[in-house]
Amino acid sequence: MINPPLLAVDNLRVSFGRGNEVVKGVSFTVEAGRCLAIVGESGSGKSVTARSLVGLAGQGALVQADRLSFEGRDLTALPDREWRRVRGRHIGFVLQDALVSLDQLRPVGREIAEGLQLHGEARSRTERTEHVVRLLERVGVPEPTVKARQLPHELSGGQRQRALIAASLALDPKLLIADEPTTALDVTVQARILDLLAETQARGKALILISHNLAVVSRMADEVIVMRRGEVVECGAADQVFREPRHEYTRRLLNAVPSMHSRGTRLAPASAPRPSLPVQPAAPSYAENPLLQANGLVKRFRRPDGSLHTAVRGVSFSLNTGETLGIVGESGSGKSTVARMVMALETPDEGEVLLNGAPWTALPERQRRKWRRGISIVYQDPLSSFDPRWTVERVIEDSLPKDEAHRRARVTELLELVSLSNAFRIRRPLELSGGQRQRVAIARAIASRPKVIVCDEPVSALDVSIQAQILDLLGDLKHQFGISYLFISHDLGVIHHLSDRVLVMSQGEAVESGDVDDILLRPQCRYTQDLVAAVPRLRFALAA
Amino acid sequence: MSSTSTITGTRLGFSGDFRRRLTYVVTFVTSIPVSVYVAAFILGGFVLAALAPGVLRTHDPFRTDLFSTLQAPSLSHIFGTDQSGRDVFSRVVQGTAQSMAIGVGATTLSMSIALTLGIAAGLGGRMADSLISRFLEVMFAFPNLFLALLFVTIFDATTATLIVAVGVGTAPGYARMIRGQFLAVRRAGYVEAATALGHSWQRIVRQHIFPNAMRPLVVMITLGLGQSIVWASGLAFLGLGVAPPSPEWGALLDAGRDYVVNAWWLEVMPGFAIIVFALSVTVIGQHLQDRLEGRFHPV
Amino acid sequence: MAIAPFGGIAFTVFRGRVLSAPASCSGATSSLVSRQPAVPRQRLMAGFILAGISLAVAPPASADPNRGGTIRYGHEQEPPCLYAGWVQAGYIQRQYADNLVARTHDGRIVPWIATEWTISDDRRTYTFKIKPNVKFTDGTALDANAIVADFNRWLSNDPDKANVNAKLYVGDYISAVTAPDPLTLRIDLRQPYEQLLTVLSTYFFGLLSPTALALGPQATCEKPIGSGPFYVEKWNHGQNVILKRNPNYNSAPATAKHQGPAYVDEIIWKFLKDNTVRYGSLLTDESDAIYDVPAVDWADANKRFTVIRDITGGTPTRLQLNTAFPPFDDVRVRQAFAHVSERRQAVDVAFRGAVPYNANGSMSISSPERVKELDASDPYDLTAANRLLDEAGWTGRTSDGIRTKDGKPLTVRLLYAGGSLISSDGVLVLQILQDQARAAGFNVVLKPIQQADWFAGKGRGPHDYEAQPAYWVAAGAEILKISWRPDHDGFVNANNASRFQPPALWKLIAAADSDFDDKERLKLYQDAQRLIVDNAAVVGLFPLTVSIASQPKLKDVWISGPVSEPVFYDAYFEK
Amino acid sequence: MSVVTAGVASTADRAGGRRRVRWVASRLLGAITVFWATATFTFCVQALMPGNRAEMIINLASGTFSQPSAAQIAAVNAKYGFNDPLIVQYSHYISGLVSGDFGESYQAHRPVIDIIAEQIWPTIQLTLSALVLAWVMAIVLTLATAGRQGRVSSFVGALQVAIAVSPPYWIGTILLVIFAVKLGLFPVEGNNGLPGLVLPSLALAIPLSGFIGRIIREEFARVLEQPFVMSSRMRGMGDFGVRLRHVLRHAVLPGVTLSGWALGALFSGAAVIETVFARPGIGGLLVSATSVRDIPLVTGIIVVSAGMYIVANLIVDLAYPIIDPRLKAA
Repeated sequence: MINPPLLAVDNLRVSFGRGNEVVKGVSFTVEAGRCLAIVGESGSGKSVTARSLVGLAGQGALVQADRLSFEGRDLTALPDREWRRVRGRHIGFVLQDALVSLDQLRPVGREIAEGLQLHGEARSRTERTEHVVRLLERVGVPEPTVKARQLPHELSGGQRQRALIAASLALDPKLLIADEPTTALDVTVQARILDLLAETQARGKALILISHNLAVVSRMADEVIVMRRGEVVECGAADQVFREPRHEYTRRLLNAVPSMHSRGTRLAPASAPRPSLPVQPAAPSYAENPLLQANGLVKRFRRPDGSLHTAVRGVSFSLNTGETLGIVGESGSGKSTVARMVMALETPDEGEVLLNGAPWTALPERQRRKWRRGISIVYQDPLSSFDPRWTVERVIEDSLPKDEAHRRARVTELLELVSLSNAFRIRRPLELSGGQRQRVAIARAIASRPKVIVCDEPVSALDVSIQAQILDLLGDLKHQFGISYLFISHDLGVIHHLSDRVLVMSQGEAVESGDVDDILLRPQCRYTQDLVAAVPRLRFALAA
Repeated sequence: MSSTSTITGTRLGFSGDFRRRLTYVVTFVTSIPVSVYVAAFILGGFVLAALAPGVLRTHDPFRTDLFSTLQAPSLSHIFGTDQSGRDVFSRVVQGTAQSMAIGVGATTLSMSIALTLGIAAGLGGRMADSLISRFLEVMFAFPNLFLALLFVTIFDATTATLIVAVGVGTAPGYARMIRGQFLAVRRAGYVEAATALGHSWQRIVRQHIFPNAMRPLVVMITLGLGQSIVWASGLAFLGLGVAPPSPEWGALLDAGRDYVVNAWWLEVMPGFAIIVFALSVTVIGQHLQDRLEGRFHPV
Repeated sequence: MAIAPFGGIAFTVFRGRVLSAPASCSGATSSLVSRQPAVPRQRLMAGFILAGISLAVAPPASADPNRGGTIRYGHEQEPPCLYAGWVQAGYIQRQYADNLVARTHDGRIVPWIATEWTISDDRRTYTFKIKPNVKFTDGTALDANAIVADFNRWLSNDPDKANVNAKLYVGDYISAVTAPDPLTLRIDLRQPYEQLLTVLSTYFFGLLSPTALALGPQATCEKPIGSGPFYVEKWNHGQNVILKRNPNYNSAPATAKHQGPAYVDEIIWKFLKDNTVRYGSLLTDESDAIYDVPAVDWADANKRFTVIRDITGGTPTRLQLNTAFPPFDDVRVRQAFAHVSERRQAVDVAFRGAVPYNANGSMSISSPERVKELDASDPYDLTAANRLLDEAGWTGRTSDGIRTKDGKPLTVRLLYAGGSLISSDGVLVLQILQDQARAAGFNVVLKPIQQADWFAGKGRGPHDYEAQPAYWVAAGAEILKISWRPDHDGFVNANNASRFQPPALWKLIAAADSDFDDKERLKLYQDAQRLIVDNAAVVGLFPLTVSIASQPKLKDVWISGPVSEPVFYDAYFEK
Repeated sequence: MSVVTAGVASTADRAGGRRRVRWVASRLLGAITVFWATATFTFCVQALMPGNRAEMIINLASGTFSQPSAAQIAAVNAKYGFNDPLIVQYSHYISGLVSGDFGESYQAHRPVIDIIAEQIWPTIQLTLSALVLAWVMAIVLTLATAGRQGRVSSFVGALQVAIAVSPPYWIGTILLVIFAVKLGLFPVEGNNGLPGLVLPSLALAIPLSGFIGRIIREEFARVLEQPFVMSSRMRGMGDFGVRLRHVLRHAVLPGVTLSGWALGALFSGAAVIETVFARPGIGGLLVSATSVRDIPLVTGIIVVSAGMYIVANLIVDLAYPIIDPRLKAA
């Protein structure tokens, strides 16, 4: 060993209170210029592991390790004063969402300068501002002198994340730890940030990347550690782990990633016996008048400062029975507003939506109410869509149409359909996991036997394995009841996996629409091409 | 709190449902902090003093004894005696009924005003909202003191006028809170989801908006009780309280003010009663709020 | 309706020791502070009668008292206007204005601005000689013409000019005030008025510079100009009034202890309404003298400071029983009520010795004409009270012990004015009375009325009360005429709240008023008092007292008649 | 104050400028309506007052009770225009208000505006110093103990709840006795200069600091968990640094909105404290003026205090963007 590894971790254990062990023995080493990725779903302990490397595992955490050294220096029994000298100077840390990871009330420049002040780097104020501007330039922020004086909310998502990275690189630390650095970003912005991190690594920094996104990890990592419930289930060189995963869990994770390849197949192993279902998707029937038709939808909002913002500028599309239309676009493209107009929760300023050929958004609410049973919605965050005081049973029972006969039996049937056991009847939504809540939301949505279900980013907040189960459930329901979906998402993989046709939106306009393979494999318009190019691919084709 | 989970359903073989409810109750009981129990105990004492003063009183609160005036707290007179030999502890106990009547009365009045205004502003249209908000601002600009002085001077000081004076004075604050609560719940996710299900506005208001918006009301009432009593005693302090020889806490404070140098207990004990009452009510209110807000985020 | 003149009597105090009245302080030694001043300086009736029993001769003026220094005086109530009818303004006026004549403690009229005077045989014309070259502090000469100008203003009907109290006293007596020459003043009356000179010595007739008065009520309120030993320099509203020494003061009254300008340079007349703060400022030496020692600190004050006390003449605070309607139309019930509580001890407990007991409800213990043996009238006698009530037919009893007669409970509605007309200690006496009366079966209900409403006469109709505490300040027996004059040709005597007007009583009082033989007049007045007390028309409680406590190093502060005003003219700091 | 977080700030300064003017104009219009409403309400009240005003004025002036002669009553009625029809009196009164003439006090024969002008400064001094003291106490207590487990912080939390409900005059009396009369640390009279201001403002500040403290404490604990605080720790900042530089400013926001309301409540409290400490001030003036039915003075004080309340709220609204710069764009 010519020189000791930059960071060496041997049998790291972290527990909160008696017997609640969150990290059960993790070992790895990190060298300068290399990137180690720690992959796992929520609750796998990957964040706690990262934070214990800088002594911030959390209040009341008990951190033990046989060996925890940085550049040969033992960190296990470091007093807090010493830790403060390490954080920022030797090890930089980047958190997930810059909007909440930067102090909203202080200019971005001062947040970056804070690190300099703490470690006594730049003496005078001018020296500090120069240093900050140089840092912002290095991370690719345009007009750094102007941006330094602005508040976080005045910067774009990408610029904010770059400023956050600049803050962690202020003292040129040898090791940079990034916990989900791009999760909150749009695909195109994510690509640029990943380039920045790769460039930083190329300049000789060691990088530890924490992520639940296998595609991102496969692009960046040299070595990979896969964690599950606090234990390392697999580790090794990135190409080896991705090409021939040794552990069953890793294989299942890789399979669960929806993409064009997984179209028409099941993402998750069928946990419960499913009624016999044709594997092939039923071909959508193109009856002469489509189930749902949107013509020239326009919607304008008045911003708090009085100026007018046009969210949707003339979007038209149609949805036929048994078909899934995917709407994809980045945040701010207006896709959610379209969804709300289709649900008639927002009235369009121009244009209208027809349901079964009849006027829908044009109707007054009183008349429209009795037709609402034909169309329902599934939200991204199901929790806020349930009345906190109600149990699951009451939520579903209340959504049954008035004329439903034997309601109790119908509720049991619906729970079964979304594979939730009877025990869940008396539980409250707050007590359920993210996946279970979404199943209840879906049960409520299908209660009135609707023809159309609008899904507004239903799976983007879920872990990959849970996301896979929900997507399979939606697929099964479509086959069983011939439901048409209007599926809104920013994740191209999900869209490709589930949609028959796709509509690409940008800045409130429909830039391109058509068959899913035509659009996503052979995009014509510039914006779609950039979008498709920016999506990180699993670099190594999965061995059959 | 000894661990009680073992004695629940498992050994006694109750049905699942009952066992579940029993453990739910047991965990519920053990989760309440000790301070809430203490507060509940004290409040119970005050309620007893209000309903049946005879039980707690050691002497006749109105009996003067010219040979034992201004005696320091002792075994025979727990809170000492006042300037005409009356037992201060008995007078505080006797005064509880009147003070609490003022507290409860004022809170009920202010809550009813606040509810009507708050709901009208919260659920009514934009017109109603801006009109009522403007009116509330006028009420806020009025110093509460003036409203109280006004009532008491026109209708001379009785418990009723004090209730009206304090009630009207505190109503605007609660009205604004209720309005905010209704506006927030109106924008909640589950209200929109119910609209999507095709429920009528009346059904949504009945099923979702009212129950969720009214929940923090419980907390407001407990906080209101404490504030009203402090307010009423303030008025008595300015000589606008109820007529002597009433032992209402505010009147006791007013009478004891000049003796504070030589007979501190005349001033300290009634003040102490007011604070302990208001404190116990607030602690219970605070706990209710944590329990309700903590677990359920209405919006 | 004529108001009897004013009066106040001071027990002068030898340095350091209080010649306290017989009332001893009983019960526990620890003291008790009244919420309001022990004696409200509020006069219910405008009439004052000066009665003087001077127990000590004024001490000889010491050799050469040290000049200079500032007296920080803690007064209690701030008047709305420095020149007004209210007695609070009268106290300040005594420092900045002089009067025509002054009145000694024993009731003699002595020279002030008027050096001498003669009264015509038909006693309807008074001629005064005015002290030469006396000037107001604004330079205007104080001669007979200035005095005539003052009188004309006071008696006019213009609300801005009128002196309401002055009009009430002499409005319908004086026919003309003229100045034959600059140093002689003539006053002509429509009919003889024995008390004219006494009235002229009150602060209502303090002489102010006509030129200043002409500036209108606001200027007079803010900065009145008199010729007194001090002049008003500045009024810091809500805080204090600054009075500066008048260097060329040459018109001191005969009652003063020295002549020429005052010793001290300045008085800071502070307004400290709260008892704890006022007495506390004396303790922490932030004040050199304070007004009205709180009852609870009376014993402590007498040990540490020089305390002087002045018991005012006229009638004491007494319960007037409404004889016109049941239950008090029956004399036996009234007498029973008089016996029903230990009033002497109640007063001692409530006031801690600061205020003596006054059994005789018709006459203050400091009035010369009072009947001495009536001081022991109506002692506490529960058995006598019960016997009288049984005789009167009040034999029934309600569940909680209240006597009833043919179904009606024996309820006594006791109406009193909240605010400064009766102090919190006074109200305490009422509460003690209420509790003790219950033992004999009386259900006494205290009904306070706001001070402003009391003045507006609200809630004081003949059917609204059974008992009503009140007092009138006067020099002596002249008050009997005012209190007990019967209603005549439609005019109801509002001062006779007990509606007690047997013809025999008025025969005695009228005869006394017109009888010039002093011995005979005294006998008639005393017979009248006996008649009133025997019929228990009024139940005596406590007289009006004014007390001043000053630091030992501040000498020669005294209380002058007739309104018991504090006088700082002679005061000096012992170096 | 709604906090604006969405969207990139519009660079159209002209729109921003025009909107700020409209915002200030609406506030002023609101203030004027409030002013007018308070004045009208008080006027109607004085018309309702029972009893004959002229008779009351004469009696109160002379400090005695006597039936004044018809001539005297007529003269007073003429002077104050009592026997004009109500509408005339009202229009005269409102036009007077507009021109700053609040009428003349019955008792002191002086323009009400002068009386108030003399005594308003001590009240402003008292309420402002009470507010500042309350804030200092709330911040110091919260900074030291919020967000921490352990007995001290739970004790301080309970203490803040206790003092929030304790009556100010009760605290005032006790402070007076202990620190002024017994220990002599402060002057007994509450009105001579700065030392005289300490105890009265402390008496008002303690309950208010409990109230504000409780609100800041809850917000402080919530903000302590925010990611930007973790980022700062990761840059090497210590616990106290994080609390002072980052968390405090966020925790203070809800308290600031409350300060506008608190000034209104402080005014009522000031009236009682001014009586306890024998301090000059329009609070005590209001109490005494009401007891002697000096209607013009009462009306004047009400309208002025309403004005003070409105100005205070305007200042709080203007101060808010300084603490929370995100609002500047709105």
